[in-house]
Amino acid sequence: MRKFVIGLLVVAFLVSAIGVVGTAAPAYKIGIVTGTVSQGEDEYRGAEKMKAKYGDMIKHVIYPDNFMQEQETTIAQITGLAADPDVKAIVVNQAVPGTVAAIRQVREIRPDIIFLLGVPHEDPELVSDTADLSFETDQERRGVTIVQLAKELGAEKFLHYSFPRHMAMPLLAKRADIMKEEAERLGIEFIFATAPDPMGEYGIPGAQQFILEDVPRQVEKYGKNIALFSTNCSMQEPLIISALNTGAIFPEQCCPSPTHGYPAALGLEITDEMKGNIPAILKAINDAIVEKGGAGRFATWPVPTNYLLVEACVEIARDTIEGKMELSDLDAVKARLEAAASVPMELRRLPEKPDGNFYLLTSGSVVFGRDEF
Amino acid sequence: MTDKLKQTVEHIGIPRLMIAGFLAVIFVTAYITGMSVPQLLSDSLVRVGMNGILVLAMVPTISCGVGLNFGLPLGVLCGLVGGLISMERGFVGFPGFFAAIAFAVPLAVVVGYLYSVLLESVKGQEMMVGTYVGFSSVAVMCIFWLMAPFRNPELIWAIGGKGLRSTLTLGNYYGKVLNNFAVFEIFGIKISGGLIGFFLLFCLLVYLFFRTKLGIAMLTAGANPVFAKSAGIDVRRMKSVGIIASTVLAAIGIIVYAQSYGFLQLYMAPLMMAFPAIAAILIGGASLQRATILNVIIGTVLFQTLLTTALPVTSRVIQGDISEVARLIISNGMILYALTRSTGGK
Amino acid sequence: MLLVLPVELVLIEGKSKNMERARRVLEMKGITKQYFGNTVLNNVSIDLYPGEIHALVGENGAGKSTLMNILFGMPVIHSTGGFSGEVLIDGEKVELMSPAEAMQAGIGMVHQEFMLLPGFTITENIKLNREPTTKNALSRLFRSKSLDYLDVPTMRKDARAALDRLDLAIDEWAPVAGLPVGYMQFIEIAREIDKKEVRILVFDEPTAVLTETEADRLLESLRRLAADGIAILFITHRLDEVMAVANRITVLRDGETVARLNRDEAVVERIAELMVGRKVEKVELPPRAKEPSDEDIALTIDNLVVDMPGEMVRGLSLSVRRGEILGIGGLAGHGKLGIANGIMGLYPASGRVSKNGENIPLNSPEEALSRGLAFVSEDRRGVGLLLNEPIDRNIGVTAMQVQHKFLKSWPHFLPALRLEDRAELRAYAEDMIRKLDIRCLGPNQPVRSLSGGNQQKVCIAKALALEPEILFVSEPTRGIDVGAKRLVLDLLVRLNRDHNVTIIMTSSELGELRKVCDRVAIVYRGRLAGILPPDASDAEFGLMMAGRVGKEAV
Amino acid sequence: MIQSPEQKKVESGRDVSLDMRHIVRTNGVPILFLALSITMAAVAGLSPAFLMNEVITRFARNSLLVLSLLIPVTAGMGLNFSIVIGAMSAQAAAIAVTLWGIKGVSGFLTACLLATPLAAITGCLAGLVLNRAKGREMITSMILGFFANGIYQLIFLFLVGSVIPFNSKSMLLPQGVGVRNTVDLINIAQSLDKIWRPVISGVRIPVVTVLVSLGMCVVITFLLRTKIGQDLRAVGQDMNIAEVMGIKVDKTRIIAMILSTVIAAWGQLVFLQNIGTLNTYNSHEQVGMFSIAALLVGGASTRRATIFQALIGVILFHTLFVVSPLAGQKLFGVPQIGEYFRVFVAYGIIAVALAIHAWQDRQMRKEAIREAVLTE
Repeated sequence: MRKFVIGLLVVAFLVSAIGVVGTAAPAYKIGIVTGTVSQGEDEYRGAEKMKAKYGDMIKHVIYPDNFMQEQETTIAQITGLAADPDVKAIVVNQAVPGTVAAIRQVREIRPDIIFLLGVPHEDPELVSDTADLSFETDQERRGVTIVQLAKELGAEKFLHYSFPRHMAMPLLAKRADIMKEEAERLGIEFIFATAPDPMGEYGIPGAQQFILEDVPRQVEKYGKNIALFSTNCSMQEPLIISALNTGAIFPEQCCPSPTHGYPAALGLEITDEMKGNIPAILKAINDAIVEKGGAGRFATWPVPTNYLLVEACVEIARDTIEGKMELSDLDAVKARLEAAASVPMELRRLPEKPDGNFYLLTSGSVVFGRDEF
Repeated sequence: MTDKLKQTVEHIGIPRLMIAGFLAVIFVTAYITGMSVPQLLSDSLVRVGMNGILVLAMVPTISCGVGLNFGLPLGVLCGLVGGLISMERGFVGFPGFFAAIAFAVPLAVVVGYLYSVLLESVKGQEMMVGTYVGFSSVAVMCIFWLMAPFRNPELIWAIGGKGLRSTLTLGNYYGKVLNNFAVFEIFGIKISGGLIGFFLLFCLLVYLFFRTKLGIAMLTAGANPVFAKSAGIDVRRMKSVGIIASTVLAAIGIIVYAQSYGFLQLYMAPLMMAFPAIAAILIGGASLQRATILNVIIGTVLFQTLLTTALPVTSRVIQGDISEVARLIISNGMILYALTRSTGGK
Repeated sequence: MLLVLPVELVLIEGKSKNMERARRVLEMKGITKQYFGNTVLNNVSIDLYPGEIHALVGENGAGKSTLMNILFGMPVIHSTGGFSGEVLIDGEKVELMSPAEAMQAGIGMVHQEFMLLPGFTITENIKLNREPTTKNALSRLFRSKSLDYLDVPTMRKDARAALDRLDLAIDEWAPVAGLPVGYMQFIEIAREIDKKEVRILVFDEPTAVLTETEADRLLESLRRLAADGIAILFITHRLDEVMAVANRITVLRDGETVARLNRDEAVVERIAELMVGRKVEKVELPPRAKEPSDEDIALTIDNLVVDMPGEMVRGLSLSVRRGEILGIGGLAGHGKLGIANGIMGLYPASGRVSKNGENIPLNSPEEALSRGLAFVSEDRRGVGLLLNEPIDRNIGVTAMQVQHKFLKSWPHFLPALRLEDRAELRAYAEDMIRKLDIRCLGPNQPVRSLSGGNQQKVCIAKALALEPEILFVSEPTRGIDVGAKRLVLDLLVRLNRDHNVTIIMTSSELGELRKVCDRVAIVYRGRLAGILPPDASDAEFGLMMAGRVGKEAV
Repeated sequence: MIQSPEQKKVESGRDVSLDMRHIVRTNGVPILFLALSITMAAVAGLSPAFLMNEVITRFARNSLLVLSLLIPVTAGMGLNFSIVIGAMSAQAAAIAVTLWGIKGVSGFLTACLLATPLAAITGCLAGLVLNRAKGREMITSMILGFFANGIYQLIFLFLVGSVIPFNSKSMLLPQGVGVRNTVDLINIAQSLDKIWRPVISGVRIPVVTVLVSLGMCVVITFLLRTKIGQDLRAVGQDMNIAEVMGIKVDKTRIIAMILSTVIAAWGQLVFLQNIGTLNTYNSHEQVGMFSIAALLVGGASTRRATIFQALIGVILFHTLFVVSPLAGQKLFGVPQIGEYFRVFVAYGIIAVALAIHAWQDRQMRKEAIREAVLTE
């Protein structure tokens, strides 16, 4: 009897839910999926910018902070967007694990939706087969360019921090191998160091603390002309601080962007006129680095990659839906990317899938205390 | 005399002997591979100093009979709020550090009291409920960090210009104030008198507390609630006091941790804060019913030294990084060992 | 209370004569058992006929439980060196090494504490772990009896039959949780008689927790079972019940059989005398300057009600003379232990207690302690001591909490944060160790490692640290060896004489009460049955404990 | 619990005749979450077809995992956080099947066959550990899960490819040791769901998967009606009494753990075939957490849980999970706050449910005492 009453209530609820719902719509919508700011501010703000620009046309949802464990939620968020018949394109940045599964599920009911991914975490070949278009910084190229930049900045050694979970990602593992090769070619000693996994049970603080302790040790051992690099986002702040304190070289973050790591590490003051103003932020970082004696040893890309990727993806999605371009048109894609970035970009396809739309991008670097801001 | 000897052996215990042995192997390896042993020891001491008070926060709850404080994130969050207010107000250096504590402690007292009221109503499930209360309060605070009316331009996000950054640099405020205070060197080992002294000071304070009338009442309530009742002690109140004390220590602990670390970590960072502290005190030989300051010191030293040295040393010797996984297995294995060993507790 | 003997008793008596000729179903011959050198049973024999109710009576510690433990092959017997003597069932010698073997041999036991699962139905409890099952496809496939279905209809049928034998009309599928205590007792019995092989049933104080009507029904069932041919061994304190149902009565005292009576030879007075009677070596107690009298009352208890499970006090009134040692006696379960526990605030209590005319608020240990009352609990290890803490902490902590003793004097305004004065406490503990002759390694020794007698002395020292005017002592000699018993009793007398402490001593051992007390109050069913001088006759004590005399014997 | 006609009669006569107060009191938790779900669904404004689809998919995907918790609760061991061990066994089996390239339903069944002995052995070990931590099973099983996770990582990151032979380059990391972080389970993806999946008014129902879950309900019901089921329940109520009555308590508890772990392993396989990809090092981590949350939302306590509560719990919990991020987003106007709100709800659910149950237990005990005093 009691069970019956509860059962009845559940049914009543589901029926009432049907009654409650009902949506009016513009011509079409684009869904954006990003993490929270604590996972990375760039992509979140990119989505906010698009929301501000296009208003109701954009539906912005979030994947969980501990996306590694909560795949189901990521999938639900993506399929949730696809459930809206007006949604014609979905942008996922970063494309965390679960995205491929979600796309497959959506395809079964909504084959018309196009998926544009930024920074996919899953196997590139798998992603290339599933998504309509993917962007990733060109890890293999960066394997070469970062080491070259380090050399240019005066590095004699190259230190690469990572941990098992990241080295279980084929692209990152491959990049490390390429870096090693390139370093050897340039006569630089390549050092691979293991750090604790920030997704492990002692979390981000444990990983960051390790970096703070380990960098002085390494600098003492190998000397100041050592370039520091880490595959993990949360390690960038301690890495930058340690590099500044010890006088080491920091050629590029894992995800190249002026807003990634630098503002927090430098304790940058964000005044009202600086908000979202990339050139102003770059200049402020430059001033801070120079002031702290890091001139000519720190560099990054002039654009926040994930920030601009969201914008580029949305524009590409719009133009594709409206029939103004083809996703496989590399030049058209590049044009929109450069428009969003307002700096020149290099773009190529994933070598393993020359006929897929998995694009790899690289940008030039700016060196603080050397270039003009 | 033999009794004493037996007692000492029992005090040290097999797990501690094992870890100490493992550490010895690590240091020998470090020496052979040409790593700077004094440097490793200095780093370990910093870790001990920065984590010690968080471990110490376990003592009051164990002593008053509530068990391990899985709700430690509550106190940590109070500490973070205190630390933030101090930054927002622009306090710098030692005043900033003490202002952070001054803001955090009253908050921790209130939160600790409310937490104790909750735990009182879920007697027998304290550890489970504590774990989840800790988790969910972290999520609530995530919303707070995003919405909180902090205006200091050094604290807010770069592009959005609102909400608190996930990592706040303390360098310009009270970063390392303790670490850089009264630093001296013995045999090449750099020791921060400020940091270690502060930790030992708190050990002493807690030790003295358990020698006061109130502290003894709390110990009694934890050791045997019926005895305590018959001695005119209000057992419920003692539990309250113990939980409040633990929360306050956690709040102070995270501020010490943060100043040493150089950052305030917001958002999901406090989620798992309780686990290393719990592992440390259990490794130190505490049980679910009884914990002493000595357990805290031994546990913190062993556990943090293990964490600090195992990774850099082993990654020199073996390619790959089995040490990261080994650490996972050892620390959880220790907690498991403690849970399956301590008898009599219901 | 007057006892009306049922008519059919005569019939049973008639039968008992015939039974003499029947085969004995159980014989225990010459049973002797020692625990660590203490003889607890000495050459005890008992036998049982089918259809007989044999009552086994005796004070606490007379050896009843040990005898039953032997009968049930309890591990505790074999792990402590076994016993001598033999057990025969149906005339054949058996060696029962475990309860399971005893069960197989046809011995059933109705436990004192209920072995019932509250979430199960009556049927499920009756058939617990003896469920009839039926095979199904899976159980055949895996050849596992574990996967057999429960045969619920058969279970219910069996349970119904067992309940019917007890004339219990309750629904056999009702859950046990929420049943009145009396029913639970019957379900325990039903479980035993449902075992087809059971021929001997042991009832261990079955009526202790029952109301009078429930007890009457239980006795009724006992007769019914006996009439079915089951031999019943009935252990109890309540002599009226013995008189009501028993065919034969065996009286144990100090581990020896003191008497075996047939129903027709027995009178309550005689049994009571046999139970408690022992040569009381009357020691001359030191005299006092001024003997206590009713003129000078230290403590007045008026209509005290204490909700202490198993030891309920139901409206007791009593006056305690200043400077006396007042004994409180009575059989287990009648509430003698509840008095001190209630007054000291350990169990919910109501009524009026006043010391020197000043009212003592109940339900607060702190109030009682701070008014000069102290208590040595009967539950030494549970309530009395912090087993893992050292002796000095145990002795000092109560006085420290209640009277701020053993504390440094600073800070004045915040006594809660005053530091413990280790030196003072240590000195006091050492003084106590010397005065009470506590055998230990020093004040630092954890009390867990002390012997029972020395632990008891620590408990007394703890109470003395409070410098009480009135001291409650419950079961001061329980579980300690003979030598230590004397020391503890001497200590109490010395306290009383030298320090003029009024002592209220509760004990199950009437002998020790009579040895040291000025007066002995007997509690029956939660109320005062009467007060006797220590030199009153055994019969008087026995009768009063059995509730057979009215109040105001003194 | 087995019910007889009389029992039902007693119940309906006494307290179930639509006595709303009684219903609210005994089902406080599910009713609270039902109300929460309705409110949030209203706020979130999702399309009903989507909501139904999502809830049914999640029901099919998760109900087996939640059901795996029932037996340990029955045996008095509380909520078994160590079902993650079962999930790990399942993942090992899924990796093996992918390696061997067995496709479709037969691949799924092979994985089940393979996972069963693995889960039985690990479950037995877990039972042995928990027998040494009586009274603290829950927190111990949680830590046991963390510990097992370490062992799992050791095996799949370091031993596979080095000690354990493994001949698929595409699943291994570039350096040849350790499994990649994502494994594409294309062979068994949706193998069960795809068998028959009719669309009824826009809602796709994976009939076979749902039937598997319901089948498990039947199996559990069957188990609880057998002799072993009776033993489990007896041990669950009072270990000491059960021991005195001759039930082998430790053995029974180990059996409970084995059953739970094996069902959890099957549950994880159902989950994985639905998702279609395996997150090698993380898919299992939250299995215990979420399953337990679902069971608690259904009104179960740490001492009592029924099949009905498990099923209702899955529906309510996942409805809440689907609607709460959007509801949070709408309420606060900021997407990421919605996400944190959801996390708060997920963890808060368990804390609140545990608190309500502990409180109810105390109330009941108080009442029992009061009654006992009154009858005196």
